[in-house]
Amino acid sequence: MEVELIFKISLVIVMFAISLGIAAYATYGERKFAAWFQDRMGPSNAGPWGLLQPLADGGKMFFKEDFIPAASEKFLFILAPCIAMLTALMTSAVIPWTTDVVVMGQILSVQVADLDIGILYVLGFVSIGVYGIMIGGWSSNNKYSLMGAVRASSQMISYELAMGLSLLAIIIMTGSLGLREIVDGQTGSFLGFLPNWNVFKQPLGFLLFLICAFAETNRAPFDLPECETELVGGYHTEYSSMKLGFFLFAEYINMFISSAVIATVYFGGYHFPYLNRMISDPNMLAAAGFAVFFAKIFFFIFLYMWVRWTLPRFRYDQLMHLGWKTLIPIAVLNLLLTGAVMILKDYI
Amino acid sequence: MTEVLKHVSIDYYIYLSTILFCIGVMGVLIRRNAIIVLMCVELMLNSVNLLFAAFSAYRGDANGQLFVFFIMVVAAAEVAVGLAILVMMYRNTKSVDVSLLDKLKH
Amino acid sequence: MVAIIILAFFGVILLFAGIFDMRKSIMPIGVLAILMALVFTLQDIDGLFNDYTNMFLFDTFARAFTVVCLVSTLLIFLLGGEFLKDDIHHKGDKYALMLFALCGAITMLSAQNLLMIFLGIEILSIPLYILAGSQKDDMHSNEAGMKYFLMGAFATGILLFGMAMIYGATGQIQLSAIWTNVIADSYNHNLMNVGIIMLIVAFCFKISAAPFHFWSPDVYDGTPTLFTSFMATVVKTAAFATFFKLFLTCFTEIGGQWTTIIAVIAALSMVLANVTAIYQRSFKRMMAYSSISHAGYLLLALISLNFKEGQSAILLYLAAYSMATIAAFTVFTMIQQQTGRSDFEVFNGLGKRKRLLAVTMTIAMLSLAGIPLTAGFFGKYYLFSIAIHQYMPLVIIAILNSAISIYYYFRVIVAMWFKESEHHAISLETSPIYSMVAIVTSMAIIVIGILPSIVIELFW
Amino acid sequence: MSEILTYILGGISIATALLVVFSKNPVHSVLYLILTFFSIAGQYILLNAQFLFIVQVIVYSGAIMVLFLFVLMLLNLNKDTEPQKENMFKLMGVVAGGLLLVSIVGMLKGIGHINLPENPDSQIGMVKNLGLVLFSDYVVPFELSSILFLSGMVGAVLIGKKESTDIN
Amino acid sequence: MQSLTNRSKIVSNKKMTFSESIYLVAILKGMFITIQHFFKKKVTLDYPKMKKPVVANYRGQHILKRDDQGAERCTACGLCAVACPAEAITMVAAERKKGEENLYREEKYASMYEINMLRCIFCGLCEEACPKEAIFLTDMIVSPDQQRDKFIYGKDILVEKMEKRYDTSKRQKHLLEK
Amino acid sequence: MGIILLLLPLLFSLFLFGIKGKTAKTIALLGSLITLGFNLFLLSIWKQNEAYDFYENYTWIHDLGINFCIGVDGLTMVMLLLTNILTPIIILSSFNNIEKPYQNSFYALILLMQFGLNGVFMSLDGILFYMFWEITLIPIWFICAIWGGENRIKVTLKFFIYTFFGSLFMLLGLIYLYLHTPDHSFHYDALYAAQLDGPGMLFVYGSFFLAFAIKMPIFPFHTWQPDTYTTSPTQGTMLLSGIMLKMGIYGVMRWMMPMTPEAWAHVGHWFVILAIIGIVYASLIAIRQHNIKRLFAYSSIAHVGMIGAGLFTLQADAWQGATIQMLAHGINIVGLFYVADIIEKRLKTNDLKVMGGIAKVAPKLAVLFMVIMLGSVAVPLTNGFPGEFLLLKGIFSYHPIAGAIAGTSIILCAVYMLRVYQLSMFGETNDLTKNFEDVSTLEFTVLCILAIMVLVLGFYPNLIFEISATSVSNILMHSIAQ
Repeated sequence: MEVELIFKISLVIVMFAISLGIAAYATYGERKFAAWFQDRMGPSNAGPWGLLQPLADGGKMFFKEDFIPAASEKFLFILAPCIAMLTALMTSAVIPWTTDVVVMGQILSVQVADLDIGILYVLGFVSIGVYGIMIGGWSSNNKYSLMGAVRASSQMISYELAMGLSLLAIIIMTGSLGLREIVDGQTGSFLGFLPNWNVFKQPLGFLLFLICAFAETNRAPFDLPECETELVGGYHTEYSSMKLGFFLFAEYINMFISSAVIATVYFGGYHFPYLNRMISDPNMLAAAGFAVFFAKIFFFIFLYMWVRWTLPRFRYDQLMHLGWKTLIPIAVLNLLLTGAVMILKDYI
Repeated sequence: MTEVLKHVSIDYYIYLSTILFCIGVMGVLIRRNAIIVLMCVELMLNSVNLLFAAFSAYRGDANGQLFVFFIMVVAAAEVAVGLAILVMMYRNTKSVDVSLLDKLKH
Repeated sequence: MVAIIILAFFGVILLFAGIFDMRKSIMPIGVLAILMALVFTLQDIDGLFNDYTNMFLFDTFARAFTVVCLVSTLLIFLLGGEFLKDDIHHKGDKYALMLFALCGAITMLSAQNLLMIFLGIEILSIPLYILAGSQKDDMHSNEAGMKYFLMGAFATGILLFGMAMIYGATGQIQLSAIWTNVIADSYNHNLMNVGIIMLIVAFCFKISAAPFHFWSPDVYDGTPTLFTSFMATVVKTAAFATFFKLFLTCFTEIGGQWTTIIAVIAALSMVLANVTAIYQRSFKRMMAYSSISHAGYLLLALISLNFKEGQSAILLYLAAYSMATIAAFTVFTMIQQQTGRSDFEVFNGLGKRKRLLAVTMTIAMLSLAGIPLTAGFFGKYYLFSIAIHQYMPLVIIAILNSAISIYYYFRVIVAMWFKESEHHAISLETSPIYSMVAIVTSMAIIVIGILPSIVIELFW
Repeated sequence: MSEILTYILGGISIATALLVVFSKNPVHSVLYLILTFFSIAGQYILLNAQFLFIVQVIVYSGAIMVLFLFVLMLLNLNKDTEPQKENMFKLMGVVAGGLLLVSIVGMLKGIGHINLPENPDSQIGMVKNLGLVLFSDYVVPFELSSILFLSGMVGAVLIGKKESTDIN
Repeated sequence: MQSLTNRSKIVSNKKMTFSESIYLVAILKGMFITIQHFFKKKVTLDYPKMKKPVVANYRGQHILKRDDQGAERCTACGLCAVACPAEAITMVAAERKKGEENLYREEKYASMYEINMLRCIFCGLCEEACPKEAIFLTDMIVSPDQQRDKFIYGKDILVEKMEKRYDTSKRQKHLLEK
Repeated sequence: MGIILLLLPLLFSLFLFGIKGKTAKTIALLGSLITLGFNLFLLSIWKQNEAYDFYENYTWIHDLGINFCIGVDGLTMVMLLLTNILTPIIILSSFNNIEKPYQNSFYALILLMQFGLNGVFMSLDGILFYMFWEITLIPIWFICAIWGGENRIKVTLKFFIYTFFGSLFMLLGLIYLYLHTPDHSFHYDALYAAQLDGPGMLFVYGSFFLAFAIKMPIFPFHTWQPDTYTTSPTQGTMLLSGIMLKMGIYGVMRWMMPMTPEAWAHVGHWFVILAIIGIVYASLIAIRQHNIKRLFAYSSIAHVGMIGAGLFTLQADAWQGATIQMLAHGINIVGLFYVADIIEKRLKTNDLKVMGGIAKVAPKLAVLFMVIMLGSVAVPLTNGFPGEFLLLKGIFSYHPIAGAIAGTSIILCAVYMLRVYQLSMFGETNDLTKNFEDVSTLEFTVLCILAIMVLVLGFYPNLIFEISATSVSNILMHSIAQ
């Protein structure tokens, strides 16, 4: 019991640290990759290859003047970035990071909480995340911010539906909401030559989920709430200093978590073909799984950036059109197909 | 998790829900902003939900929790419709004041 | 259940018909849907759904009131063809919403537990909130929608609180199980009392009985007339029948505890509504108060604590009331559409200009007033005769009120026959559908008025 | 431990509920209501009703309240535009609500014996359990709620959509 | 309207096929393009640390030459100002006083000589116009600054420092070749 | 057979609703005459000794024990005769009157009324009785409210609500009785057999009384009557006073007294007192009246009060007298109102004070008026006499003081009637009356028929007694508590 508790607490701390670290380096990565996609060099001055850039940025954030507009709702103005950060960090609680490890003779699962409701928890906290943006936008008392907030909320609500529907297909297939079960259902091979990842069984669902994940994290091409060209930064127009930093951090953490969820749900999480046959030691296997998992996560973070620098931003009506008239019907169709296949499988 | 059931009496939940329900009713009565009135109705529904959930947990009977589930389902639909009506009203009157709803009396 | 499936299915079809701009065919499709539902309601094929009887039982009770609702809706649909002919965008939607509301009504009527009752009420109410406010550019309609919605939501809250208390008291949501608990006296009395009172309040909101009636005149007045007639008939029928069923299935044994409350509510509804109705200047408001007073009369059936006789009584009463209300609204809709007014003066001289309409309206008013040889008489007769055992003074109050009600019902008749028309210039055109509905309803009123047993013997 | 938590959550929910009613600024009301909902969600967890907890979070906090906030922001309502009832009416409302409370509590006073089982099944609030019941016994209401949603959707569109003719 | 060039394309509003309308192919194409750029050689330089090599006849910041004795060559004839298409050059002429022979080569010199670097287009016409071979364009880059008036270079910047003479022979050679 | 008597006027009525033009009144007259003929035919084949002849009983609404049950006994036969004789006369009297549009509806309504009245008198089932009772109300209301004088809408609505209110109580009483019947039936016999406890009995008795007292009307319930009689068109007033009020009396005899005989002992006396107060009160007011129609209206209250008083005494003589007086009063009051109508139409006023000397210019009218008036005053050898005499005798044997007070009504009646006659017929002609035209052929015919009936029944009242005596005493037997 003791060991487990300590392990869980340290896991929480480690995961927080990793989340923050990844978020920090994602900002660096974003700039670097942006440069590379645009045939540029990217940050290179701070440290070797500019690797210390996030630290410099952080320092700058800290030391900039902290400005609170006079007509704002002060308390909420401060609360908003905190909510954004908090919800972003809390989402990672149900993600299984790797296989069980053995510490002092005890088998421990590397997952903060294996809740019964599993993936619904993710959905729930993602949907709460919007409050940070909304409150921030509203309390700034700035029309651009308000518009950003309004856009954010409508966008989040709209895309949550399709997201939930596409996840439902997975839930039907797996028969469980627990992320651990979903991951562990993806071992083995599919059709003989492919790894048994959900993405191959649910390509359409994956695509839908991916699009929705972009929208939920307010990433391009769905970054309407904060689009600089139209709204001068949207909900965080009035923010400066570390409060702005929190908003930006939250976005990157969200990106990290959603990549983790995508990897977990569709790409077999910490599984990789033949990995568990090659490594027998559980702790080594866990380490390898961890690495595999993070490799997948990094790929998706990279994908986020890749897409950002490829696709232009949607117009607001296009966004809604896509969400309601395209994604949701397709998601329903996907769900129906999945259900039909599941039923047919029982008969065959 | 179940230690609550052993240490806390069901009466506590009954009274808590009743108080919340009455606060909701009070809100419906004293507020003029239609949105707040609607929110207070939601508060009422939530107190009912809590009551159902508590009874359900104490009895170990799933019916109550499913009832709550359906209440939530209905509440969602109701809010959507209600807010649509509200926005429509706002378009015409530029206000959400319930006490302006007296045109028909004349 | 089959009826619900058919109605829901056709509702969706109507939505598509609306999208693809098949405005001409919307009304026929709706009518077809209801006719099919009627056929399947009268045929007993619900054995298919026997697995779900703990939720849902389409017994004769449900079937009987479903038929009343369906027939009312059918007539309203026929009127709608004319009423909504200028509605380019949403005709299909409105028809579909009425069908969905009808599904809710049937759900309520055939519900076997509290959850289904709740769900039915909501499925019935939500489309109606919208229909009430469906005339978007009209302030009155907006107001009606808003008021109806707020009141409905509030009442839902109270209803649920009551249900929660009942659940707490008995641990059951199944009507039959609650009944068993009540019989065995194995329930918590305090919770039960709160629950019953809350349920009474909530249902009185829904059937608009005094003192929870204050919303209904405004709502009736502001709602587009077609939907007012839907509210006044289908909603009333379903809500009241459910109220009756819930209370007389579960709480008959402890009737002594709540019939007094119901009696007070009934007396209040009758007195307040009838007296207020006299002072109304708008026909629709008058009809609203009339509907409140009829709710008062109907409550007599609950007091009787007699399920078997009570169900026949309210069936007959509601059928009579629905027919008369639809007949009245048919005539009124036609006049209102062409004159744009809703006061009593529009009826002036109608007897000379449009005999058929005037006669229909007269029959409707006579029926609502409860004059013999119209359906309303036997409705009242049944109610009085089952309640007379229990609450004689209440029946006397009811009788006094029937006499008062003559005054305002006859205002319409007086205006039509005895007053000279102010505007001869406006020539009223009667569309054949309106005439048809008028004839059908007045025939129905008279036939039921002469042979009430055909309604009852259809089911029992 | 958890009983204290229960009481704390109860206190929070009552306090925030009162703040919902008495806040002058509608946005604050919404935010307080969100807090109330969260505290109720917390109670669900303590009652081991995990499914309800997450549905509460997703539906109420995540969808319904966002919708409220969204509408408030869309209509740009704040303290200045907030209609206030006269104090007299407010007082009457408070008194009425108080009376309701007193009368209900009075009726409940000394809630007698409630037939509760000794060891209730603590697993009933789990998703799996509820799901099984939902899709066996409750499949009819489940299907019927689709009609509810459909009509709600159609209605919201019907009401909320601006007609093309409205422009003039 | 007839287009002046025939490069303009006719906008086509043709209905998209289904596969086009879901944009998936287009998106993938786009992503392929971007990823190609990702791995391309970067076109930018780490500028202050690394500089791009310039061509031999690169025309950068001007310089006013002195002769080997250190006297300014410019006689303020004004031909450069006349030749300048951007009218970037202004000057004020002055008489050489006694004892200034070591400073100015001829009797007349420019007491003020300014080039507005924001106007200058670095065409090199001043260089060609100069009869005294006093003004040259070098391969120096005009350094950036934050205020506009800092870009009006006076003699203090333009005139060659004797301790740090600038070799213009490469350009001269080139000029001579021409 | 009885059904045919019901259907004849109904069919004619429905037919008349459909047609347009001037033929309507002829058809209406024809219809009523055919009905009368059929009624006389029934009379000829009617078997006196059987309780109910032409008895027909069909189940109507089985669940509720409601039957379609009709039959004719002596009392009913008298009432039918009254109805069916007066209807053609009333129709005939209207030939020159109705000029407003839709004549056909007017006649259709009268025939509908006749249908209802026949039904009331023939029905032997509680609910059937109640239904016909209400059916009569609708046409008369329409007649009065469409063709009436000023203020007609308000007055007639008052009338309607008043009587409807009363009849609802009757319904309540019927339902109450029904619930106590052994075999749950509304049949007349079953209702007779109902066993009631004390309060229930009084309730039934009281509720019936309310309905019938309003209809008749008896003293405190009479307030609707004078206004209605004055405002209604003459034919409406004739129908109301000539036939409709007899419904109340008939109801008391057939439905009220025999149902709960024991209740009489408790409250019957109060009803007698009420009726007698009514007699004196109405007579005194009548003396003070200048409006001729209003005066006749009050006289009607007085006469009906007398009948009521007689009935509530439960004396055999009084009941027999009441039967014949019903017929006589019907004939007389129709005649009186017709005369009032003739005068009003010519003088355009109802005010007695401005009249005078009409006898000089219109002798025929004067004579006929005299005959009818004497009938009303109950001079011997007119139809009023046997009835009044028997009634008074009955009341007197019930209680001498009551008899004495009731007896004053004869004197008072003579006073106001002669006053009317004097003020209108005698004296000098004035500007208003000097051009008074004597009666036209039509009017003469109508008045003649009435006058002849006054005299015939006065000379030979046994014509009626023979028909009614047995059944009236049968009913009375039921009405007296064992």
